[in-house]
Amino acid sequence: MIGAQLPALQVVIPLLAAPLCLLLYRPFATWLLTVVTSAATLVISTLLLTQVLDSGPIDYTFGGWAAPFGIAYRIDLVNAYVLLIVSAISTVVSVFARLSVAAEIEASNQGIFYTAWLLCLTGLLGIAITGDAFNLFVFLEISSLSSYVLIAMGQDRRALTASYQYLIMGTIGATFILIGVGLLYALTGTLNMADLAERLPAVADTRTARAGFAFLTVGIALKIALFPLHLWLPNAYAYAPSAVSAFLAATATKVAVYALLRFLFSVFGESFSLETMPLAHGLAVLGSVAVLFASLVAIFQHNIKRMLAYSSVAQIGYLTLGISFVSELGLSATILHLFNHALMKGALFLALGCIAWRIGSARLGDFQGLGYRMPWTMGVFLIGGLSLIGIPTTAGFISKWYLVLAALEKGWWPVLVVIVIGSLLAVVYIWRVVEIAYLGKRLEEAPSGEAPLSMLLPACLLALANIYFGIHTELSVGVAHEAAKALFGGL
Amino acid sequence: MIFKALVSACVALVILEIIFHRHASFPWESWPGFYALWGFVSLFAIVVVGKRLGRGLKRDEDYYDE
Amino acid sequence: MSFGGLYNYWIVILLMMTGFYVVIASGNLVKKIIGLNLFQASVFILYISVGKVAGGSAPVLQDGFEPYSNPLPHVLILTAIVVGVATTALGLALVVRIREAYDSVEEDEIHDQDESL
Amino acid sequence: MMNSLPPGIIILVGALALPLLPRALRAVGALALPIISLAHLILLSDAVSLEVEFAGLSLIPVRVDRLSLIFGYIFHIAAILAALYALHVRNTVEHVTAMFYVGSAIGAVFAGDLVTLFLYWEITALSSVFLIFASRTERSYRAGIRYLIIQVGSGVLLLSGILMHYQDVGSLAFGQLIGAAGSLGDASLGVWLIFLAFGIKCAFPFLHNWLQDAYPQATVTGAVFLSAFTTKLAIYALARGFPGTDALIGIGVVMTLFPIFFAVIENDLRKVLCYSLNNQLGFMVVGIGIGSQMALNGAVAHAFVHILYKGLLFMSMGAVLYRTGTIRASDLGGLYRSMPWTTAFCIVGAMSISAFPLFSGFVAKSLTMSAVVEGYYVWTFVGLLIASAGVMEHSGIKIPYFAFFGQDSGIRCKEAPLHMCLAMGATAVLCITIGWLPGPLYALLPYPTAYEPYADLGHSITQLQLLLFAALAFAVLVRTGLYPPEKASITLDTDWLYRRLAPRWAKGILSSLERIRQSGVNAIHQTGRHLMRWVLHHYGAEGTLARAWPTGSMVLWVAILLGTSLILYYL
Repeated sequence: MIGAQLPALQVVIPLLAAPLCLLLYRPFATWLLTVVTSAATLVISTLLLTQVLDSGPIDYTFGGWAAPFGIAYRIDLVNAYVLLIVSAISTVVSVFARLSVAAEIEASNQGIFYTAWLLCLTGLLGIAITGDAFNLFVFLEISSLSSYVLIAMGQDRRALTASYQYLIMGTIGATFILIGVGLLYALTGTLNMADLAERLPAVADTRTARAGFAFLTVGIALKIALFPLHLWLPNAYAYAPSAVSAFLAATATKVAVYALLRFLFSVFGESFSLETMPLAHGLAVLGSVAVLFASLVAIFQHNIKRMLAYSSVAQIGYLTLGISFVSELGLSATILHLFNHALMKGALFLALGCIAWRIGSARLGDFQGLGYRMPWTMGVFLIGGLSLIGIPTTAGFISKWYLVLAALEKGWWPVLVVIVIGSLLAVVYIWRVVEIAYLGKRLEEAPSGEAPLSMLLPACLLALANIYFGIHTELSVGVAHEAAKALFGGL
Repeated sequence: MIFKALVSACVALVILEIIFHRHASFPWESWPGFYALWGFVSLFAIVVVGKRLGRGLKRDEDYYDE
Repeated sequence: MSFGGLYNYWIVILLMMTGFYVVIASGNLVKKIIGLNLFQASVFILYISVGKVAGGSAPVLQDGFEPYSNPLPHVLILTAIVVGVATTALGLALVVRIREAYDSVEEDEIHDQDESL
Repeated sequence: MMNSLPPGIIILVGALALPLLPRALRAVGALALPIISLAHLILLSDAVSLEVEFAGLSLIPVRVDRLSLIFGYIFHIAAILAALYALHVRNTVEHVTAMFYVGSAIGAVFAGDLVTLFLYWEITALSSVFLIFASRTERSYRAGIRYLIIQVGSGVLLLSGILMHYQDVGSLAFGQLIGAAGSLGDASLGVWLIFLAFGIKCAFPFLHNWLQDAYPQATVTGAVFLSAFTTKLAIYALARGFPGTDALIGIGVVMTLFPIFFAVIENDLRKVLCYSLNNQLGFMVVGIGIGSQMALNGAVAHAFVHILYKGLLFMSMGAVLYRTGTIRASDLGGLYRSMPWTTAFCIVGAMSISAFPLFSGFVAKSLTMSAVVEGYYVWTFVGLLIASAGVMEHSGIKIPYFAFFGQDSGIRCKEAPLHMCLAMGATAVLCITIGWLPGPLYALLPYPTAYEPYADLGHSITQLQLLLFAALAFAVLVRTGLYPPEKASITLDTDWLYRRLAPRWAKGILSSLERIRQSGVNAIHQTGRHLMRWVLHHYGAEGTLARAWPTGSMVLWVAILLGTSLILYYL
């Protein structure tokens, strides 16, 4: 009975928990509620994924209104996968968040913080689960508005400007999506994605369809921070509270990439969006530039959070490169990287959170000898870094490997070179940290000692996951392959 | 003393070679004293050439540290 | 349909570009939000225009009232307006906080203050 | 169960567990690991191979055949000896990384596919650099970074080559990569890249300098480990992938020749050993290039014995460095009084490397030389003969002479510690035993051989002639004062290109680029200002767009991208 309602519960539980959170208000209670809610969504998403794996896509309609008229949720492998990523990361990071947030945010604001967290979770899960284009916009705005709040709670005053910039950019992006959806609606008279997919081919060759496509792609590109629309991202990640950086870096752009995949492959169909429209080459060029440019910029950052943020921009480049190959292999590389990148960035940002908790800084100069002062935390950072570089036996290697295979299959040598150079640049920027932390001078008077277990364990968990999924690839690769197949097959 | 021992060992070897012939694969190998001469001349040449080379390539120890 | 017959869409485009221009060109954080509002308003009008059927009535199911305007876009845009209001409120709240922190709402001044750090 | 464990994995996993031991026992643990692993290797049946499906590729992480086995044995022996030698070291990082290095090198020779090979290849590079860093000096740190860059670069080349090769032939198996004709000209780009990657690790001429740059900066014990594995792994890889490649003969001859000149003038005795290492690799490369069964046997046997005596030489020089704190020939001399045992062991190593009859070098080198003769490679033969005299010069005479004899430096120190003496003694015994009884070694070689190094007495005599007359020439040169005196100095090599020339050029290029950029920016600003003044003339404000407001410029990008995509989509 309840099993049939899982898709609705996935979104409704965090949505209802958010106002409850505001009512509870006390830091510990709200934190506990957030953890419990996240864990509940994790359980639901796991159940959904197994259900999809067992018996194929799930259709769920609200209020008994059949698909094209009411709001429908449709869960296939791709969304189930993304739902799992989002809920898992939220669970792990929210466990971590209690002490980190306690150290960074005033007690009176913590209730609001967790409320915003839950709303953001709602929005992200909603984007992933919905089968309705307009509904997607609404969830997008829910997640965006709450993430502006979350970012603005950072300690540095630059968090405010970062949040403001993100607000302007995010709103423009969302409005573009709104325009795109509106144009499609004007053309087809439906908002349901499956329905859109059916009706679009007949009218695809109109200017309205093309304009809608342009607005949608640019709007979503803004949300995924595709180069050169990434300018909001570094500051937002750098000045947000540690837990928020970890949460958003691991989930927000991933969900946006999911939305892109959904529109490109499911709604418009790959032959229109990537072959009729010259998007594949555009994505390849922008993705390559993103990889090179952002990795290069990352090397020169003094603030490690900012460095990781630029590295995220580079990683988004890899994701779009995977799409640009227009092949099943490339697409599975992208989907796989969604998962793996969430793991590595989660681990890295959590490690930074631990460090910030102990030494109150994310500046490279303060990392002197940190390898000895906080060995476990730096160990986590190192594993995350290795994964980011793509060292074999880490998760990062697996996705890079598939990306490389996809590039080879396509015979795009320059892209291959870009991927290799990107990895080398990653070696450089990770090395800078390792060098300072392990080979730098040991400051005797500097604070040392590990972060508390409640922060360290989630970080270690993600680090281990990086290694686990670097060796056991059945789950990540298997599902990614199937998901890519499903996307190529249309909805 | 050592030098004298070395010289006498060398002389002994040349004599021994006359008794125990080497199975020669290349014609020059059967020339008497070929290997002795070769060893002497090669090492001489190597040192001389090396010395010349050193004049061009030797630098102060902290050359790269400047 | 003639060029002029589509005047509502021209207005949409004009409003959109105005809003966009304000966001780009104005350094005042409040003005930027106003620009953003204009930009969003243009989209609201776009949706409403799409739903309107020339000569159509309100969507009441009764004999003699054919054709009727499509109500769905109007309903949708209500949601979007709510979102827009929320965005504006949040944006302005941020500007208030920024002014408290920097004592300015001019972007270049704020930028300079951060640079000089 | 035991059989399914890949060789090397015991050491790799064990290395991770080393820090769990009490500090005093970690060195012993590091010694125990290769011993246990060797026992496991001996128990492995002869031709095991393990195939797995990983990420859609069929991989062969373990392939045991005669070629890999002999390298497996010698790597284990070298690891045991080096670990014995390193028993005094209390730096855990050094033990762990050394064992990682050993384990991955062993894993690499048993890798049956290119991906596994690449994995281990990179781990050897990454772990070995810590043996250099462990010296904890500014110089060692910098040399380590250069070493790391080159080693990782070789890995990147290898990976690119593997991928292209996989694209070409659809198989990742690591077998013979070069065509039957042995011509590199016919090889694909992928094979070329793999060849180049191997070549860097094997210190081909002009790709060699990382060796002389980095090894002398390693710790006393680190250099012993380094001398054994990286380059011999490359020899193994070449023997596996490129037997009979014609180009290797020429490359090998050049490799045997050029280092001997550098070795003459080099002052750092461990660096002399590095040049000597380079020269010895040349002999092996020639053997691989000839590619006949006898030549390959020669190359492999040479690698086997070379690991022992080069290890012995590095150990003795390490002991000198450990006791005296210097390894400059100009500061040393007369140490035989203080370190008689080390002196004796060093001489055994020197006689082995110079290929004195009844020492291990002779029984291996004779195989290669016979193969050269068999194939009637006249010029190769001549080159190798010169090189043989060269080996005598730098390793046979120079190393022991300047360290232990020569002019008395006045240094009086203690004999090397007991465990070092034991390690050196055991190695020396092995060198002599193999020289006397080459049978067991020959039985291990990849191809059956009936070669008898001592069958032709004349051969031994002429070899002695060559060596002793060379010694005579040395004595004459020293007596007449013609021999160049050792001075505190360094010698420029190809590293000058990237340590001096490239930075200088880079600086020049960067500054001119900066100048161009500046003028470009100025020009753009100029025109931009003019344009804006013109466009926005009516507004009376100057250059609204030219002012780089963060949010504004972001939104501008959005507009640009939207416009571009609209235009593109409409086209």
